[in-house]
Amino acid sequence: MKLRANLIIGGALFALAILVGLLAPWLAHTDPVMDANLLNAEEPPSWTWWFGTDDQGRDIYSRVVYGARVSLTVGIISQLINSIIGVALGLSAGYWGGWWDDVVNALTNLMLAIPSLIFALAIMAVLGPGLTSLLIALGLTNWSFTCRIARASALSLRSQGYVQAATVLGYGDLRIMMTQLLPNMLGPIVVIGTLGMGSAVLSEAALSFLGLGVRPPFPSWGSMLSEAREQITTAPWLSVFPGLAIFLTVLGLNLLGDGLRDILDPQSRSRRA
Amino acid sequence: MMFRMFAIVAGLGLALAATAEAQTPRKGGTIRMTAPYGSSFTSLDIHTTQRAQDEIYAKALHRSLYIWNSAEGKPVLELAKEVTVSGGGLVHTFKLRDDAYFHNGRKMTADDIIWSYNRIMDGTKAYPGARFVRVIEGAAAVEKGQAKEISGLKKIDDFTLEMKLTEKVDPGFYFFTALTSIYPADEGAKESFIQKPIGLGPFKFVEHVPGSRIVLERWDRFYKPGKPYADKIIVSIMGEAAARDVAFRNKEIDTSVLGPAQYVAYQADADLKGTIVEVAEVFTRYMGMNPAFKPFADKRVRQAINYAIDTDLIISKLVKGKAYRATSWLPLTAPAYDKAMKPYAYDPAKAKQLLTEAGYPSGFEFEWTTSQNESWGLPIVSAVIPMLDKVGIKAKVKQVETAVLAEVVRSGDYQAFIYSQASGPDPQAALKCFHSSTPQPACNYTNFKNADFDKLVDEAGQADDPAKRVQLLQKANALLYEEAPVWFFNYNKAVMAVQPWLKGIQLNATELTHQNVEDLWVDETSPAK
Amino acid sequence: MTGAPLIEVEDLRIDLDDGSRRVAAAEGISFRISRGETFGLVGESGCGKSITALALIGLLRPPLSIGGGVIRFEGREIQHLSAAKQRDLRGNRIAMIFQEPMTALNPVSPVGRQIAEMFVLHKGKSWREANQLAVEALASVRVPAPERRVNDYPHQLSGGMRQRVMIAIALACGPDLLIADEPTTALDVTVQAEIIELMRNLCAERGTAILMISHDLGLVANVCRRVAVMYAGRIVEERGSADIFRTPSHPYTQGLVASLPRLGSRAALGRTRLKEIAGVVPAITSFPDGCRFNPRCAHATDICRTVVPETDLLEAGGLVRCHHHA
Amino acid sequence: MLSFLIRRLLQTIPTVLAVVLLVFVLFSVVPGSIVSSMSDDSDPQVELRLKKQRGLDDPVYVRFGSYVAKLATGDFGTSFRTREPVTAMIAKRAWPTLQLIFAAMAFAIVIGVPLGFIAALQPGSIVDTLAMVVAVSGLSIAKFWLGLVLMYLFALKLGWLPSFGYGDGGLKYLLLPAVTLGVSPMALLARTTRAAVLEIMTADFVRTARSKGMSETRVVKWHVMRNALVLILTTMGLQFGALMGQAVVVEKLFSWPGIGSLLVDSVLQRDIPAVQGSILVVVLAFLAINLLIDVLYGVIDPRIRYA
Repeated sequence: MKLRANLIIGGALFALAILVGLLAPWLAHTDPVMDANLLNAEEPPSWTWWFGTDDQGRDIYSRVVYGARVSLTVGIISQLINSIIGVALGLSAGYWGGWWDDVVNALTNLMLAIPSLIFALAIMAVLGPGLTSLLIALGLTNWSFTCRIARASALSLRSQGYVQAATVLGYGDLRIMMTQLLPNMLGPIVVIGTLGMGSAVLSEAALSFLGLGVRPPFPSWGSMLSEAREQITTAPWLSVFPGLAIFLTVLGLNLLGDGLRDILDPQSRSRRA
Repeated sequence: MMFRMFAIVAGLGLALAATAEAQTPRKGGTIRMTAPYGSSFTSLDIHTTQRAQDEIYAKALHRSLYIWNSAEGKPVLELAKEVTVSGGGLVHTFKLRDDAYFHNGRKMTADDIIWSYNRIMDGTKAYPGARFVRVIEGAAAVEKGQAKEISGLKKIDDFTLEMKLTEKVDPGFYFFTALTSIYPADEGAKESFIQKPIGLGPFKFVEHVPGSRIVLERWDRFYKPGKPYADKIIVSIMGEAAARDVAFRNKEIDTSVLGPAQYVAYQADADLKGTIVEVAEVFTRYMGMNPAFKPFADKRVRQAINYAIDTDLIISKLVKGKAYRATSWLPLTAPAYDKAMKPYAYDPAKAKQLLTEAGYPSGFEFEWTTSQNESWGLPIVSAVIPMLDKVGIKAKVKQVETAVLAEVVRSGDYQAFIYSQASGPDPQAALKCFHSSTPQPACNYTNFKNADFDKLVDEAGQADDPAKRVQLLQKANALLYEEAPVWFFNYNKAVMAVQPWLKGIQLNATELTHQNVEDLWVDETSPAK
Repeated sequence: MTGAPLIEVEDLRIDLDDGSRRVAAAEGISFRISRGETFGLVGESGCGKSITALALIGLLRPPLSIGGGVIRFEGREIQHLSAAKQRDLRGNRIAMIFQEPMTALNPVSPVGRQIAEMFVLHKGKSWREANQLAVEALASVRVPAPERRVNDYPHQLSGGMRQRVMIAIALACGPDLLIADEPTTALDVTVQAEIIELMRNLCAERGTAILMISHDLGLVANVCRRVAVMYAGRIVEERGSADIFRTPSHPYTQGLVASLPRLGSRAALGRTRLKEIAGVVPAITSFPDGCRFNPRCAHATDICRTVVPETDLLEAGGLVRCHHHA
Repeated sequence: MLSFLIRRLLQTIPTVLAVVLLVFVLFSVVPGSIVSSMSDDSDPQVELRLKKQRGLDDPVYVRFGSYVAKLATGDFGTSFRTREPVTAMIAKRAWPTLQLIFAAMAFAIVIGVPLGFIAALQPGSIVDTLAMVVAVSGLSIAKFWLGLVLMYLFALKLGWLPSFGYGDGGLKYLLLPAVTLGVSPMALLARTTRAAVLEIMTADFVRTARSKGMSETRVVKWHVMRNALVLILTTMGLQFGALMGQAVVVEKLFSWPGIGSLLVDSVLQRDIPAVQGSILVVVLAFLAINLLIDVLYGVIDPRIRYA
């Protein structure tokens, strides 16, 4: 019963974040970038400025609303890249086996050996800050789990009757992988993907803190939080709202991931790290 | 030379200095300073690093031939008692101190200075101090490997040194930073030196926890009688401003450099207001424009940009008043600063008109390279963008790291950039950066070329009369204003918070964190043992 | 059957709570076992025999719980005893052997220690003494080189050895009742007989009663003096084991007996196939009304589909729950 | 056992080599001249000489070869920035980072494992729900933000702990950074422990233990814990990697003199030898810890044999 609460609360939080991102132009009061008016700098929250204003006089509410776009783009796209890489490598490795499997295994071990945040940091250092770099950095560094799961299920599914039947029927490898194997491993992969999105949003914040985040002027929650950290004692609203946005979204994704796991992948509850 | 009071002192700073004067310095105690520029010291070999961060500890550990005197606003002799100039202003003969002891107990002689300068000119090592020592005749030959020793340095006796320069400059401006610190000739060559450096400064090295702190203790044989006062100095590395803020409020550190946001917060806080110390530093913040980018080749466009930006508003609101409005290149503290000059007014209509005259009635788009720096980087750019937008100019941000920005600026690989550049303490050297003979990578970052300007600067360099020189430099500075190779943004106002028990803080316009620590002392209210 | 029975179960009902409703997974369970007696409980998997055993030893876990009835041990009701009192009985007076000796033993603990725990728990021994006793206990279940074997982990032992360890654990404190739930199902046929023999001998020596639970009527009848047959949560017949073979009374029992290969009767049966009972065991949530065997029963009539049959006393001794029993 | 260790060590060699290659290639394409990070000086002759001296003009494969050859002798090269041997720089940073990571892990274990146990023993109860809310929240919070709040609370408002730095290496300096760093592994451990215990509680041998007349506490102590440890250990092993990544953020925030802050500094200042060295050391440490955990598996679970 509790499991369903996970799913509902998590799904609601995530859906809310998505909705806010999609409807940003209608929800926001002002343009998050161009409407800087230094005359209104650092107003505390009020009826006019729901979340207050920042040191450039920009409406924090509007920036948080628009920030959903950037932060969710980072979370969703980078995790999508991870999932695609992980599934493509894991599925093909498990299905074909042989030297390709060895190569994928070596790659996976390599990825597991380098802490992903450090890897992302290195990539960001090379590419320079910015949204594209961030998507690449976070999208290339967190696929090993997906890959392992995909490989394991491909291995076990390969020997199943219906897959062999498909082989006998003369289906191509690609078709078998896409139609027979992929649908059967989607559950755990969606779960990992959901949780991965949450950690990508957090990684974005961490990289922003290290000075390697999204390129302004477009706001991301991570960069807003990072910029506001100096004023935590004097203008706390600067950091409270983006901080809350990150917290609630990632919380939602984590709860959603847990809930999905209970539904889609009940037997692996304890196996995940 | 004509001097002007260097430090533009806030009333509070003066008051603090005044009380310090009135009390008798207490002996003993621990001074806890912070190194705010990054999360480590670069090196214990101060010759290898030019970061302001490293000079903070070097001020305690090392000494150079000259030292910056904040009260007088110029470098003064430190390791020499007197200097005589001859040979048409090129030959300087120093009478050295005979009471300066290295921390291993050995007395300093002229050999140590010669050895140190020769070391700095080792071309295989590319020590950053080479650009200062290069002013001595024969130094460049050593750097290129054509000579073993600098021919322009001559030891007359143990305590007399003759130095022949290549041009007529004041050597004080060249030999006062820690980059030209004097090492003990014998010890400095050893491998162990970098682990346990030895210097001539008022404090000797105790330990360095990389990334954390340097601890130094009083050197009893320091040459200034009765000094230093404190028993110990701890320089903690604290790059994170938020953490520094908490630590300062928590009384864990004695000094903290304040950014704009904290500057405002501290001013608003009755308990902290009294801790603020501020000074105009010799740094000019500006947006450099690349003349190779077509719109910026036109003077009117560059002027239009200066008109289009409400610089005062940015300084008061965004920089929180933690800066002085720039009129032209030379900072307020420069002897050649012309008080009569007025900065560009905020006049979007005029900007629009100039743009139309220049052939850009509907504006244009350019790429603006910036770092994340809060005082002269991204936040400023973000505030300027909407202002430029109002006159039709679209700026696209390209954010890079500070190190990359430095590279970009030197290579000229930009359309526009925002930067902070030293514009002192030597006004002559500062303006020389815009001389057409100065290559872009050296410091002529906007690749400025103007024959009239060259002439003014050259004449100033030849002038023997200080007043005449100032006048010429003022003219050159005014010409820069008119040509507007950059958007003149501001001169930095360095702000430091200093705990009430730490006395003797000097208002150093070259870098506020660089304190002659032998003059600092803590009273008994300090919580540190 | 002299004196008070060792354990007496009366009208026991075991509920299954599936979140929205409670259903009886077993009901109307009554039987008695005397001291030293061997009693068998037989039925297909899912008929409720294992949960009956768990109820006796007090190990029902949610969603299962005792829904009614009485369990008396030495005349004392034990179904409502406090957890601590139940623990005193468990292991000490009532012991249990489980089906799968591989998973029933802790894989990361030496077998000696798992035996020794019994002495520490119930006899107040120190670990040192308990380990000594564990060696003896292993020896008593005929494990060779017990001094060495005590340090072995379960995965280092064969299936038969592991079940010997289970027996050693169960009998460690000399319990009055040993519940053996399918003790040999997971073992090779050759080992099965050895284990059963060992168990029976040891219990006989100690005067320990056995409640033997199995789906294998032949095995149970061979070991036990009396046998109860369960079907879909109810006991349908309870007889002396010789009687049940000779004159099975309930149609289900008849089916079970008929499906057994009988020693000495091969000649008579020739090579005809063993009979099987048609149909499947119903699920707990969809037990049919009336006699639960009625959908599979060849003799079923209308009354069987509506009225739950009472338990009748048979003239030849024994009980049966059937409207049409012979 | 020894042969297992040797075999495992040999197995890590390809991974290490791949990391070396990756890090090397990654930073061969880094923008900005290498020499410029050493000096503001623009004398082209000096620059040329420096490049030559450091072999930066050689073809990439030659540089890679000599880099690997030097690595084999434990020489990570010389820092562009400090001109110190990178090996020495890292050596000085290793102990604080180890302290921080192990303290964070200790915090995670001391809080997370019991929390997971308590939750699992009363599944569905308020305690369970609360514990899991704490755990999910711990996973959802931005670390530097949490660190700031802790710093603000415990150093400034309550004055219990120093807010920054390594000080004299005393425990009180370690607490705040370690807790900040330890929160996510704590949350993960709580969840893993709960799931592991829940699963083990349904195992047959637990029923056997109960049938022996053991109290629930004893069942957990004697039979569940050790089995759960295997699963907990797996989580821990994987968490060390994430911890080292997060340490970068925490060290920077708390001015902690570890490898993480060295790495960030070096990245920001384009000190490529130091970046390469730090990443390699982190990877080596991670591999070593996982090797250690593999050995521990054998200690805890006798079924795992090092054949």
